[in-house]
Amino acid sequence: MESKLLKKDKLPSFLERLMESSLLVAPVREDGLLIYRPVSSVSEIELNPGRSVLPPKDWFFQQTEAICRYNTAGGQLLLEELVTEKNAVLYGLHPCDIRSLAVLDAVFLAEPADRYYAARRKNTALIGMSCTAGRPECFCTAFGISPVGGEGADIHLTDIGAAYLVEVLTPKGKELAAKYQEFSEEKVAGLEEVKKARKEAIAAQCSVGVDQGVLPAKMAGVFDHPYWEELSRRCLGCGICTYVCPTCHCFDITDVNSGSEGERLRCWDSCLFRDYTLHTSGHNPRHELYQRLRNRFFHKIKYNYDRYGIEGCVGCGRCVALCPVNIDIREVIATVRGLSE
Amino acid sequence: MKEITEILRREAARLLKEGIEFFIGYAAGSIPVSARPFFAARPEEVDDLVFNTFCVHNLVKYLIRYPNKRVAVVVKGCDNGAVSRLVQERHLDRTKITVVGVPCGGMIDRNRVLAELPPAARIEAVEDRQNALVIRTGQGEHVFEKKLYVMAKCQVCAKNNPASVDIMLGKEAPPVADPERDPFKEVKEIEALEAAGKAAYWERLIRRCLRCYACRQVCPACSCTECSFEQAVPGWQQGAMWLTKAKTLPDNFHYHLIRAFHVAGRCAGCAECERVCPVGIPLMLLNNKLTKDIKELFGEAPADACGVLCTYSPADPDEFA
Amino acid sequence: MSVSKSEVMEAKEKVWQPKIVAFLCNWCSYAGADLAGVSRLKYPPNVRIIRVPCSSRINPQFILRALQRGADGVLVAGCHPGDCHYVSGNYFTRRRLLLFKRLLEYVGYEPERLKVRWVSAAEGARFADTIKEMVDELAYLGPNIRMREIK
Amino acid sequence: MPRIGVFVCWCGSNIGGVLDCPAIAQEAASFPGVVFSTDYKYVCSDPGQKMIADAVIEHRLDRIVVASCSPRLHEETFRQTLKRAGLNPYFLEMANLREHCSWVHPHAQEAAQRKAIDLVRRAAAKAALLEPLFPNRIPVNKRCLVIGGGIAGIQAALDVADAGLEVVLVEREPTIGGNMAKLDKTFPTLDCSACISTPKMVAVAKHPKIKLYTYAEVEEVSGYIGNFKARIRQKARFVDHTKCTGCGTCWTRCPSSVPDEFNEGLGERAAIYIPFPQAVPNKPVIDAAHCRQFTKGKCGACAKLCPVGAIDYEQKDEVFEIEVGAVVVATGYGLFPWEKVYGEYGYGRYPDVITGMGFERLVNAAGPTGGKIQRPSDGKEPQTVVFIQCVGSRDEAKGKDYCSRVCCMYTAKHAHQVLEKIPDAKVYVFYIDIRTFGKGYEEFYRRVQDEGAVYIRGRVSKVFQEGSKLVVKGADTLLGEQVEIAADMVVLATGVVAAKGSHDLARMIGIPVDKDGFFQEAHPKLRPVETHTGGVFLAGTCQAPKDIPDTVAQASGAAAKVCALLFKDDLETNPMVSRVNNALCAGCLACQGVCPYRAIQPVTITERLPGQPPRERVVAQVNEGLCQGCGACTVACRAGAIDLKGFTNEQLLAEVDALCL
Repeated sequence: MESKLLKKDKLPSFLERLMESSLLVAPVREDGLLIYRPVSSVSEIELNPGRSVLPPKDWFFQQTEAICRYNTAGGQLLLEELVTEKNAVLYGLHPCDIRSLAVLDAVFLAEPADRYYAARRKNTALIGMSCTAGRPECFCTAFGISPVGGEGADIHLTDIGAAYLVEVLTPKGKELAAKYQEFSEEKVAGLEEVKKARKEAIAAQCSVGVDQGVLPAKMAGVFDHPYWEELSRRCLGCGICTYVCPTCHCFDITDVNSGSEGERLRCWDSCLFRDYTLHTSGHNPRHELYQRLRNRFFHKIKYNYDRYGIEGCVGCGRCVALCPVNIDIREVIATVRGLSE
Repeated sequence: MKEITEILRREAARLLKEGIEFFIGYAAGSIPVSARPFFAARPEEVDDLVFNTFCVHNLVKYLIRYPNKRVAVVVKGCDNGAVSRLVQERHLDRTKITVVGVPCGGMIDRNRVLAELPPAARIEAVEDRQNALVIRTGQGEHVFEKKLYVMAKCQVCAKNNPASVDIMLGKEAPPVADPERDPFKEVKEIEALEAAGKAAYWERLIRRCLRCYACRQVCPACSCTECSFEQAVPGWQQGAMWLTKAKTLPDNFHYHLIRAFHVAGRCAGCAECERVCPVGIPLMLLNNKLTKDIKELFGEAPADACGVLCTYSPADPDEFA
Repeated sequence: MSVSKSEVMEAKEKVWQPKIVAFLCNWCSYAGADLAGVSRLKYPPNVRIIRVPCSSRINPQFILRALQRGADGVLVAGCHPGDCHYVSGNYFTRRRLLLFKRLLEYVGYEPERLKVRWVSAAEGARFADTIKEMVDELAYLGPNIRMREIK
Repeated sequence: MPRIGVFVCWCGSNIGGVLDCPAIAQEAASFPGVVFSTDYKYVCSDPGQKMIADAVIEHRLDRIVVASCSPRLHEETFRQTLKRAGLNPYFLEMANLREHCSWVHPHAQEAAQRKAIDLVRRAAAKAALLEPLFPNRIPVNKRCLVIGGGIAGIQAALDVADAGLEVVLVEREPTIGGNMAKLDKTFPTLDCSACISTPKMVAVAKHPKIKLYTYAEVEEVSGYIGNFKARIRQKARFVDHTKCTGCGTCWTRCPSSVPDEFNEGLGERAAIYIPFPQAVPNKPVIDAAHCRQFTKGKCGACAKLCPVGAIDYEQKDEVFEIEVGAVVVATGYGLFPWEKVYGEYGYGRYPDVITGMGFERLVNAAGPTGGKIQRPSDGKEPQTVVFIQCVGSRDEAKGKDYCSRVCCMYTAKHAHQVLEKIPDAKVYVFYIDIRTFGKGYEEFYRRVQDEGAVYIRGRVSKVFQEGSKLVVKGADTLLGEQVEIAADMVVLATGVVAAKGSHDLARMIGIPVDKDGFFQEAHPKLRPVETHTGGVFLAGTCQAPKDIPDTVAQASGAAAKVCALLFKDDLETNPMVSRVNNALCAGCLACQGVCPYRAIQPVTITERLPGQPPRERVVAQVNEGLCQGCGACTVACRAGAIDLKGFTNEQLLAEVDALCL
């Protein structure tokens, strides 16, 4: 691994240069909301971002994505697939969000790979950013994530005061580093200690731990526990937790017609919605809200782990912060542990 | 506030002993400066009940889930209108519900308070004083004068003591609203814009909508068994596909305009839609616009069971002649 | 967004002409539009009529849908208040659309985009005049681009 | 997937002369679902209809689009065609290429062609979503309600009753007879109006199939064709008609006197009265507003004098409900209230300016002067009489631009009567145009001129009193000079207007009125006695001004329509009514609030969802007999649970989408 330094005042010009050859997707604050979106000028970017409202997954797995166009005029079917080939750089990903891409990769890149996701993933370079402080809802360490770790990013930045520590982690990162080496300097000693101290400070704030590999197994035993019904009483059945979740990846397919032509759209769906598993017959295996809410937590903690060997939660805390009725996955984890003991 | 909490617990325990199914109130939240809805089902659970200045939630919507059960619910003044509306629209049997009113001194706008704390400050304690909220962080004590940090709806609230409830807890609270403040000030500001300015304002906001439907789910006026925007399969349910799941500007607009129109004259002003929106769309600006126009066009909303759009007067203004 | 556009469509785009979708009640306004035809009154060919039994059948969502999918203007026409074939339908229409029109204007539609008119079965000329008036107004405003996905 | 056939009609050159019909048919072939399309000269002709039926078989079509004229004209024709071809008749959708395109856009053929294609695309998009609809059958109540007892109502009632059906005739005045009973003679035959109308009045009273309610009003009509309910208020007469013999003692001895409305205020009557000697029923009522017993609380003269004790001051209004299958509205006309707007004629300040109807009473033997023509001011016989026509007719400045149709002729008759009764009298008639379209009318007009009436073409600009004379100033537009006549009496030919209260009645029954307040017929040419509300028919001047023969003809026409309806045992209902999707209905009943027909009621259902225990809940239910298919409920329903068959949300959205491409 290659490490360098990037002086803070050089970051904007570095990003500017990146924009010359790639689309730059970066955190931007709109009306106080931090979101990731393509930018046209560095001045729009929040260089040292906190946690965004929406996770960066929207760049790879868009909330609404046209996947093909069709035309049936004259009795013939014309199809045009819509795969993005554009090069992009995604700047300012925190470690939890970087990890979330590994979770999504497990779903979308397993054969047969999803080509829309795969194309964007392949064409996008990731620039990570260590956290400088924890938030009250953060608990990434529960999943073994280091708040200063860059694993999964191509280049990872850590704020060390006047400069960023730059870790070049992948061949794609190396390419970038080489291309823009005029911005970097040689690293000074002692930075690993700064990182370690930062990690410990943030970890101390994270109140929840998950015994990796153990909790998923425990959950099997509490599927029928009345706890889920009790928990669901205050649940509104909205889609906030799933839409702000960096790893939720359910979608629905819709065709939007306009005469004999149209588009096929892939749209996010939420397992909390009542029509999520509704069958054509009218039967719904998860008719009750508690069944849907339970499914979400089982998916996050158990099903995803069972299937892919990685939890479906990265401890980013977005759902905890944004749930209008304060359904807190950390409490759910703690309760499940208590129930099964 | 402590006093109210004590009376609340006492009453809840009494009602639960009398055999009600649930006492729906509030408990402390797991994140700073918050509360959460809480369903007490047994007398021993009442000790978790609280009432404080963070109890923003309108709990009335939950009643729809229990149409045939005996349930008690805590309401603030702004939540209360939803009860009679749901009774009028036959979703609730008023005789089965016990409405427990609490005097409200205004609810704290959590986001505004948190935004003013120093970044990365760890909240150690929150103290709710009479007129102020005191938050202690690692970096010292922060005092927030409540009057300045109550939610926007509280600043124009004219009914902070719920009327015609079954049980009223505690003493009447003094008025919260700032009498100088025009409830339709923001609406009028938008009305004063040119068409292009209005469009730019709304397009920016509405484009952001995630269609998570939290505003609909929390709204007590959104009382349909199944929302028309969920009927995604044309033909099969004999329904029409009004909207796709696609998060597109036209569909987002369709959703918000029609939702606002569906609750026109039925919105009780609890502003829960606006509070729960994860992307900060000021939805009350739509609801208030309709409320304002209804007042101007048709006078005060009639007590008609199905609201202002289910009735008419031959003397209504006629701009279409 | 089409893969291959018909020539008609292309020709249409060259010279923009306002497109009006009109919802007319069967008993008065549709009959009024018929009368305009029977009387051979000329009016611009920019309007496309959808027949409904009563103006109270017109869901505001139809209007919004038309405005979002391609109409530059929408006309709603029904019997004069008090003359509804179904007794009171147009009174409800009036209430609904007074409110809905204001809502549309509030979010940025120009007032001319939605017109509501009472046109009786005897008012063929009024129907023709309404269309002329709308076409003039919409031509002045230009294409409707509000609340549409611009690709 | 439906198989749609599109048939584009040329309508000769009506459509084909402006639009390229083969090109439309060709374009239509590419629309989703269209498997066959063609064009034809006249699709509504027999060979045209046969072509559709053949194509249905040959191409296995199951939805038909006919692009031709207005569906208001030929929808029923083509539905029958479909039926004959073995398809559900509601699998039809029409595109209106004639009234809405070729006839109105001949100046813009290219754009009209594009529009026509759009209209067909719309129709095809709707056709693809059409569902089969099936009418129900409802029973027919074989009784008819006639509202209004003038000559129109009388004629309609007698014709229907003579056909063997029961009739209920309701008249708001104390007697039937209407305006015709007030007329002295009828033009142009000069036969006595009472002589020809009173036998019919008596026939009504005596007819075993007619139930007559006078001094009664219809307060509410609900229900629908074949099954109406009417609420009738019998106003208190304060005279028990079962006891009263009509001897007349009471009204001759009553101490009150009141201006007599029957005599247009030119005479007086008592507070207990019959309007005129041949009134039917020939029994009095008490006008409580002017009776001393009611206004002062004491008198009781009539009660003391009545030999049979029929006076009952305690009598109350009675309200009752009747059920009928058809309604004939024959509520007649009123006269233009000239006093309010004609300042030039003195706003009614001059007693010797009277109306034509006033003149009728003045010249009538049973009138206030016993048939002598005397001026109201001093009772002198007028030597110079000026008639002014078109007072409140054909006068846009006074808000009435239509012709009242009867004034030219009744003025000619009046002129004749003056000249006949007053030797050497001078008669002047100011007119705009003379309209004498009826049988024998023109001859009568000539005769009156020959008798000496002077016709002056022009409007009168002013009438004013000078001594005992009325000075009439006007223009003779034929000679182009000013005219001034010193008259003893001026008679205004006031126009015919809608009867008092007709607007309220229209709303109550649910029929439209035209711009002048007359009831709107269903079609000005082909359905002149029907209204847009099934089972409600029009007779006489409530529909438009007309003379007696036309009134009687229309009344008989309405009666024939009633018979045609009531001789059926049951009726097919319109299947385009609302339906409720119980799964979506939340039972809020917002729909009930907007339904004008009270067709929606709550009903408790047991809901069985897959895998769920059964649950009872309330949903809305539509009574298909009452529902008229307006669709107001579908918009009130936020969930979209209530939809209108034939105009469903899905179909309408498809139409919008098709037009917005």
